[in-house]
Amino acid sequence: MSEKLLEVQHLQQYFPVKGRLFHKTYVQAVDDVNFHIDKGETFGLVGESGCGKTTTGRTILRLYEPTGGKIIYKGEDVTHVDFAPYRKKMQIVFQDPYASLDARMTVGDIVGEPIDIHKLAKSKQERHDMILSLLERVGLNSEHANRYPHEFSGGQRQRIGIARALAVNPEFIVCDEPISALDVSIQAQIVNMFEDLQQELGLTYLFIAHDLAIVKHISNRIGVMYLGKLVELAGSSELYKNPIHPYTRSLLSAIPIPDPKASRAKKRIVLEGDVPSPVNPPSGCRFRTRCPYATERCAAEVPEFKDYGGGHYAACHRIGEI
Amino acid sequence: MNTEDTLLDIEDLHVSFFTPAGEVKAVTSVTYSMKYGEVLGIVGESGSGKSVSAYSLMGIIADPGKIVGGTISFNGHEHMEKMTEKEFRKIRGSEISIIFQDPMTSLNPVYTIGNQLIEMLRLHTTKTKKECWDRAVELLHLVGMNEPEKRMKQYPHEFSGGMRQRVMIAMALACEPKLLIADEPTTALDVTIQAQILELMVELKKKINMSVIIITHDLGVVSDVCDRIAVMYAGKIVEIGSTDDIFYNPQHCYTLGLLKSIPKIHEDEHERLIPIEGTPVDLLNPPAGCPFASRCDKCMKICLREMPPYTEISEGHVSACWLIQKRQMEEAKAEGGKEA
Amino acid sequence: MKKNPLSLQLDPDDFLPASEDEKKQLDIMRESTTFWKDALKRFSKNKVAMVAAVVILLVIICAFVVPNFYPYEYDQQIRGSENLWPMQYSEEEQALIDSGESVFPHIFGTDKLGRDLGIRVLTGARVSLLVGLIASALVLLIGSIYGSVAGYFGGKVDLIMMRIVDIIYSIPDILIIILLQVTLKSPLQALFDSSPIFDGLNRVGVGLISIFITFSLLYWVSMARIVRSQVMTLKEQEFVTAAKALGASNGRIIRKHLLPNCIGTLIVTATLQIPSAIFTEAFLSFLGLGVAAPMASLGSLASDAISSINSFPYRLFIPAVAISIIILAFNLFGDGLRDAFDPKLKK
Amino acid sequence: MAKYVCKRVGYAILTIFLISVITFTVMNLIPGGPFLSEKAVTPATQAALEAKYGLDVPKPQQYLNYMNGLLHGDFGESLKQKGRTANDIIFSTFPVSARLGGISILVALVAGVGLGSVAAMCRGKWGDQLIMVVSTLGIAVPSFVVATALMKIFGVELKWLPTMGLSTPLHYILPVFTLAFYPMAYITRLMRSSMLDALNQDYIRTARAKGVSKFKMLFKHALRNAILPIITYAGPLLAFTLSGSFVVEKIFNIPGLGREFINCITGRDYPMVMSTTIFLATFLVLMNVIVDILYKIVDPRIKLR
Amino acid sequence: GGGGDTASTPTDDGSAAAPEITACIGPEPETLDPALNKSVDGACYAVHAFEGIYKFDENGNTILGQAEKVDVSDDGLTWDITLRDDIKWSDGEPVTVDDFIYSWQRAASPETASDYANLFDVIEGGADVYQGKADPSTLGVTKVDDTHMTVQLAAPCPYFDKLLAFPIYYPVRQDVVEGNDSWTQDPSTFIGNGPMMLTDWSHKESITYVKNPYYYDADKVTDSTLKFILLEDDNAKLAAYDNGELDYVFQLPVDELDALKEREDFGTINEIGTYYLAFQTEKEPFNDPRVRKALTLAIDRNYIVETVSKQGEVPAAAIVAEKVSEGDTTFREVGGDYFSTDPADYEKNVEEARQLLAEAGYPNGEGFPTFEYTTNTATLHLGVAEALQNMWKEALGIECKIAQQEWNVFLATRPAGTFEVARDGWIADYNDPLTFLEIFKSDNGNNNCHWKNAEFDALIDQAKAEADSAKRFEILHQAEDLWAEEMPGAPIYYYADTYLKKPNLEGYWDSPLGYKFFMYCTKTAE
Ligand SMILES: Nc1ncnc2c1ncn2[C@@H]1O[C@H](COP(=O)(O)OP(=O)(O)OP(=O)(O)O)[C@@H](O)[C@H]1O
Ligand SMILES: Nc1ncnc2c1ncn2[C@@H]1O[C@H](COP(=O)(O)OP(=O)(O)OP(=O)(O)O)[C@@H](O)[C@H]1O
Ligand SMILES: [Mg+2]
Ligand SMILES: [Mg+2]
Repeated sequence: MSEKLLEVQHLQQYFPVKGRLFHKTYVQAVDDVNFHIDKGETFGLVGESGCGKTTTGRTILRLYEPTGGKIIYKGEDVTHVDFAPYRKKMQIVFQDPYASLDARMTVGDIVGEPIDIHKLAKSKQERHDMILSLLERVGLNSEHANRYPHEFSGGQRQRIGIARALAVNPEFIVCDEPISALDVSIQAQIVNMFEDLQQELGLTYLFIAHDLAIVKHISNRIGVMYLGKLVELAGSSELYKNPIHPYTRSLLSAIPIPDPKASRAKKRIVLEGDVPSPVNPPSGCRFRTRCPYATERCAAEVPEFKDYGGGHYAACHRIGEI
Repeated sequence: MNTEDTLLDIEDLHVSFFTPAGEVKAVTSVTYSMKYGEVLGIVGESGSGKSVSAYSLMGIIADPGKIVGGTISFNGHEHMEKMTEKEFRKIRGSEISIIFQDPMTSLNPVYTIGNQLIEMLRLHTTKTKKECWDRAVELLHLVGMNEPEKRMKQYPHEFSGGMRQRVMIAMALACEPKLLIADEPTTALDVTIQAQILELMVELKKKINMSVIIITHDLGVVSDVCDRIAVMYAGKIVEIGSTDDIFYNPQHCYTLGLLKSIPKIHEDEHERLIPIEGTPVDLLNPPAGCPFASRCDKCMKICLREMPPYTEISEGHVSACWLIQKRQMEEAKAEGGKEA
Repeated sequence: MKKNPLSLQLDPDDFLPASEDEKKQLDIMRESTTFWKDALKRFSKNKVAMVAAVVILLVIICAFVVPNFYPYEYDQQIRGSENLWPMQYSEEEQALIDSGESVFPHIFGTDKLGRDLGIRVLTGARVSLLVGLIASALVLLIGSIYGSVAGYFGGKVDLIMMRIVDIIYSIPDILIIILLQVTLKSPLQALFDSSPIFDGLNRVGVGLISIFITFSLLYWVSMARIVRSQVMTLKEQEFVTAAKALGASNGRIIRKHLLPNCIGTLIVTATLQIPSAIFTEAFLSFLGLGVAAPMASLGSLASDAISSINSFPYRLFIPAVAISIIILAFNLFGDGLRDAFDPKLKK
Repeated sequence: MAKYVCKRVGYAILTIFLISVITFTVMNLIPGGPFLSEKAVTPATQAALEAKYGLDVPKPQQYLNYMNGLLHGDFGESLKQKGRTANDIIFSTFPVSARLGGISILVALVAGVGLGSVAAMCRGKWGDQLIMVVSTLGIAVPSFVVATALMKIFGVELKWLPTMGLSTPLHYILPVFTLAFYPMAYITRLMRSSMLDALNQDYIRTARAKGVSKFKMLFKHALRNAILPIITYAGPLLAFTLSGSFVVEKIFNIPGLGREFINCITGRDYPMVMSTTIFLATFLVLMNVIVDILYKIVDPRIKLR
Repeated sequence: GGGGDTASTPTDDGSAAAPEITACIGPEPETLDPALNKSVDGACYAVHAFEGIYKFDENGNTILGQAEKVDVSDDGLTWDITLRDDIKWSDGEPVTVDDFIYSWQRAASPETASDYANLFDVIEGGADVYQGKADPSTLGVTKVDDTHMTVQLAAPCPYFDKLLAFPIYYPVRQDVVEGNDSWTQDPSTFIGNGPMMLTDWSHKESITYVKNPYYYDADKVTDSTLKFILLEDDNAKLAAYDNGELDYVFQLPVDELDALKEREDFGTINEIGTYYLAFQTEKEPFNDPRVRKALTLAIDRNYIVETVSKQGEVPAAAIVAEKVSEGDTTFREVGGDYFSTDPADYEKNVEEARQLLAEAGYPNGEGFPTFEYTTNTATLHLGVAEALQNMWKEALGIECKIAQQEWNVFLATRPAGTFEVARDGWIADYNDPLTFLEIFKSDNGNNNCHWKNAEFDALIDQAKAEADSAKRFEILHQAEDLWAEEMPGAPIYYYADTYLKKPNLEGYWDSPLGYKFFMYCTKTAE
């Protein structure tokens, strides 16, 4: 196996929320998450909205100060060090391309901002050239540099966001639902671009999405999160073919298939109820309140996240039984 | 067309937005009709006029927008396009209801769920406050909300997205409308909740026998709930037909491209996706020809110049693409050649 | 659905594949405009705002250029011409006119000391404009920096900074103004006289400078509050997180991202600040902090004229109208700017 | 909530303490004194007066004495209005100002919110433009001009309305109008812009789709969402207006706190300066707390922190 | 009323029939306590509610008030006073000599801290008392019996009768005053011996008086309720008057005067007071009498009076005001002007001024430093300042800047001497030249010019000790001559004030000290 680029150990991110009188409570956005990403691979992270995917991604980039656990980058513990130098190596692409671009800056300035911050260009001319080559790389042209984000379509905006992330020559990019806000007809363009860039530049991705189909397509390995915890982790086709956690199963079954016959034939596992609040998650296994197979043990004990062979991890008490 | 079981008939509808920058032709020449109890899916990319065409049925097009041509008749109301606001108000909510795309923002954040549900009931029924309350609780129960009594007193922000969308559905169903428009009812929700909502809608539709228009750009969503599907591109319906027609016999290049660009989750080997290249057209200056021409890999010279005519491929399956013409021409030629 | 009968006049050539170039031609984006050009274009389409801009230009010309060519001086007391109504001539002047000489009319009449009100309104407008604009600019500057720092950092910093705002808000401003009036003037004068560096400031006048100092000390607080609340919502936005992810410093984020995004609010609040600056100046002059008599401002002309409203209503009316025009113009101009700068209003 | 209120009150007390210290310092720094008049007082009289009012002790001691009295509910004795205590003056003038100010704010709020909403509703039409011009005028014309002009027109020329005092409801009309004009104009502008925002929201579309009438849409659905900036503005405004306006009280001869406040400063009536300042500061801080709580009531999403 | 009304008290009877009289003579007074009063309007309220040994008649002369008889010894040092026997307080208690003695001792005592306590220095021991050097009981007043007392003066004082008509010499009631600082606040403790009595004091709104039924001359006193409206704003006053809400209004907006002068209901009060400029005589270049004189002569007083102040003031060419009497004539009549204020002579004055300035070393104003003219912020004073600024510039070629100061700052500035030229003025406390001249004594607290002249001081002391009236006036004239020689201040005009009075209000009069008398007014239906 190739070398580990990034590893998170027992990552924990609690956000304080004010509770009742003199009583501090926390949103347990990410709790005890463990995984690693190899150099050059794409690691997919899926899960329902609010399960902590974004938080995981941002905590890795130290946009939130982790409340527990370790982030190890290239063997170095970067959990508490000055992160400034790592900003050149680790970058992020955001979910909503419009919101993440400052509406009052030109595309040139947006892409040029990291160059200015890290003083990567020695002259104005060099900066200009760098910006143009970046725009070209993501399929935009030089004429676009003087425009403002609102003049672009969604797909183009996402390209701008990617160009900005590439400006610092990063090794690792967190893609936080980079295609969710895009039109179906454009999604494929962007996904292809991510793949092309990875090949050209040898990038490593943490690819976050809730659309399993896309994640499966792009990722080497996939982690499934539920309510702040990683519940299953496996190679992408392994996960699709052989999901062992009940949540993963229902997730997979819920994907709408654009094929009337197949979808008519398919049996959906429709989960009951809604995701519980991360402020006071259920005891034991967090999924038990919606799990059709939950037992008393699930309420009492937190299931261990362990390897069920071939790097297929899962956290469930009833694997094998169901 | 059989008028008796026709619920809705839209003929050559044009809607424009008169913005400072110019006229945005959001909907051009849309024609379709619906039967009682039918589920119609409208798919198409963002900005293609799906919502606007549906909103015009309710007279709720946002401000600079106007219906500039065509006729709409619905459930015995002729010429809806000429209705006054007051007349429309009676129909809205009672005969046509709508569920909006974003459940997060579509509920008024400062009023309780109960308040908003009851308001709907009081507007269109003569029930007393108490009766309305009971009915509202019943509705919440119907859409699968637990502890509906308690929920009535809560505010939207205390609900998750799926719950809010269910409230929206309850509100839309409150007066048992003839037609329910669901404008991207699941786009903002994640897959498991989406599955719940779709299941719920199909179930309820059967229960009270209403017609539904589902607007989405997700082909997966329409594939299992719709009877018929209309594909829109740049303000026009480029193809319309039964679900099977669209999925198994697509005629328009855009429909084709759409179907192709979706990753095949079943397939094992890693295949490169086939995107539709290019960017959507600008409705401020729509091209003279087929709006999809610039992105179409089978684009022909005529496509750039002239809008293709609608051609019926089979019963109820109509499409507008020059390729059909070309094929028919070639077929005719071949036949002619044979004859000759 | 209607279907078109297949037309038989179709040319097979039309069905040849189109070349890439032909396709590209359709793909032209709208003409390239920059943000500023675009804003300017939108602004120029806004008729009301354009009229306001022209009015402002005229007012500026009237206030800064016309007085140089005006036949009267603002402090010129013409004996015998006291208390003339607009366009009225005194007996002496009438005699001169009768004898064939030309006398420049007192367009707005004269005041009790025989000073031409026309030129006084013009020079008054100059003072008021200077005060209105510079004081608003100072308030804008200080308020927005203070407010954005408090709003951005939040927590303890915010708490302390906002308590300071509360204090400034609550301490009676007259007390501070009196204190400033007695402490500021002579040291400032001494400072300005001490070195030629301050020549420019000296020309503006100690009075005006002390007004600006007063504004910088006292009147920025509401601006700070507004900016703070705006920044508090802005800082949660994704593009700020994006800048952080790029490693941008806090200062850079405030400068490059937060403040430019408040521009609409800033413009509107600043234009609303202009009238209050103009009137506060009159109030400050009354307390002895401000332009020294016989120089006047529109505010002080108006408040002085109150005492003669029965006999000489035009003395109140004229400066009040002048103020209203200026303020109306600036507000409409500001509204126009706000709309023009708001990319979301583009469609 | 209780914790929140405790915390706010704690900071309020601290703020007020600082305000009192600064006011005391500045007040003593500025030239002039309570016993100065155009006719010089003899040193003996000066000394006697100072002794009488406790001004003969060192300044810090004076401050402590004053604060000590304050803690016992004693605001001190006026140096200028012989034989009256600050308590007496404040509590006899404040209700007058508060009543007048309260009515004015009410008028300003109702008119401003109404006009602003209507303007937003017919954005770009002539109604909107008319309202905007009137409201800009409201901002452009200072209250002393409004007051004098009103008095001249309705009092002297037409003789329709009385011009001094507040003895009958009729007496309220001119001062209320004067006081309400500026805030009304300001609220109109604020309301219009926040109403425009609110009217663009999705839930308004939902309301329309329900078949809600225009009136209900505007005043039930949009208003409550659009009112927050107005509440923010109205908090300090309420504090300032209820505590009286010098100009209006002087012109219409109303025995309110606003006049006292200015007069005690120009007269260097030290205990009165301290008392009115502390009173107003408390009032202001209180208003801000109330505003924050109102926020929560109007918009249930807001969490008090 | 009919025959059956006999049971009702005179006040009830009166107020029911007579229309209310409303007048505005000033804003809220600081106090109604006659001993503490320091303003003219306050004195007006006092003359209605109290009465001293003497009072003023319509002609401004002093006549006996509470006293029946006053005998002055030949040396002018002993005043023998016999009170009337029908004088009562407004609650019906008799007024006694004890009341007077108590009141004077109280007023003179530093404890009371009256601003005018120095008016007691004419009485023997008075100076020591108000300076806190002696007990109030040492004041030279002795009770002979209940209606009879003698006053021992420190020096002859020909104007003592005028002092006795001054509010600080009015009696107050020991039982309500002592230990009760707020006795003036409540009509039930505000007990006076004057023609009227207080029924209501609504702060900042109005002070209401009705006839005091126990007043010895009550028959003549008006039956109307007298309501003093406490208005502050000039325009509001005028509006209220024109609106019919006031019958009398004092002090009118200066800028409206041109129009108001034409009206029939317009009146002027020429007061004993002088508006002058104080030169800071310790500062360059104002330490030079020639400069001071030059600046004084360059002022066109007629212009100021006619176009700026407009109230009917008289241009002043000396410090002692025009109306100060000297026996049967006036002090001014005898002393004459020190320069001409005839408009025709202005050019001549200017010529002289230029010469003086040249002599002082500033020919054509060259080299004369730009100086500051300090004034408080008020329309009138600013107008005067602007006119002066222009005159000095045009006539003498010297520049001055106008510095406006907040009132209280200004009050502190002048005695501190931190100015160059400041506006100043003096209204007589009593009708005698001394009241004007005394302020220029070196050690006087009101010597805002900071002018020190031993010769002048000596003359004033001499005049104070002089018993012979003729000689005394001569000394005072000498003192004024000396003053004019040195010109520490520049007289501008003698004060006048204006009022409007409804024609149907009859029986009103005022005195040159500015006192306004309404107690004998009647208001007829219009
Ligand atoms: N700054 C924050 N303060 C408090 N709570 C937060 C914060 N950021 C996120 N959370 C909470 O943490 C939980 C996880 O949020 P997160 O954004 O990571 O979810 P997600 O999986 O990315 O969801 P989505 O698919 O909607 O993007 C949520 O309940 C959210 O409300
Ligand atoms: N208020 C408006 N003013 C101007 N143009 C508008 C307005 N609303 C919609 N449009 C334009 O009308 C066109 C059709 O919009 P519509 O909302 O129907 O698209 P849609 O197909 O529903 O897209 P989506 O999938 O994003 O909801 C778009 O090009 C849009 O720009
Ligand atoms: Mg997320
Ligand atoms: Mg839509």
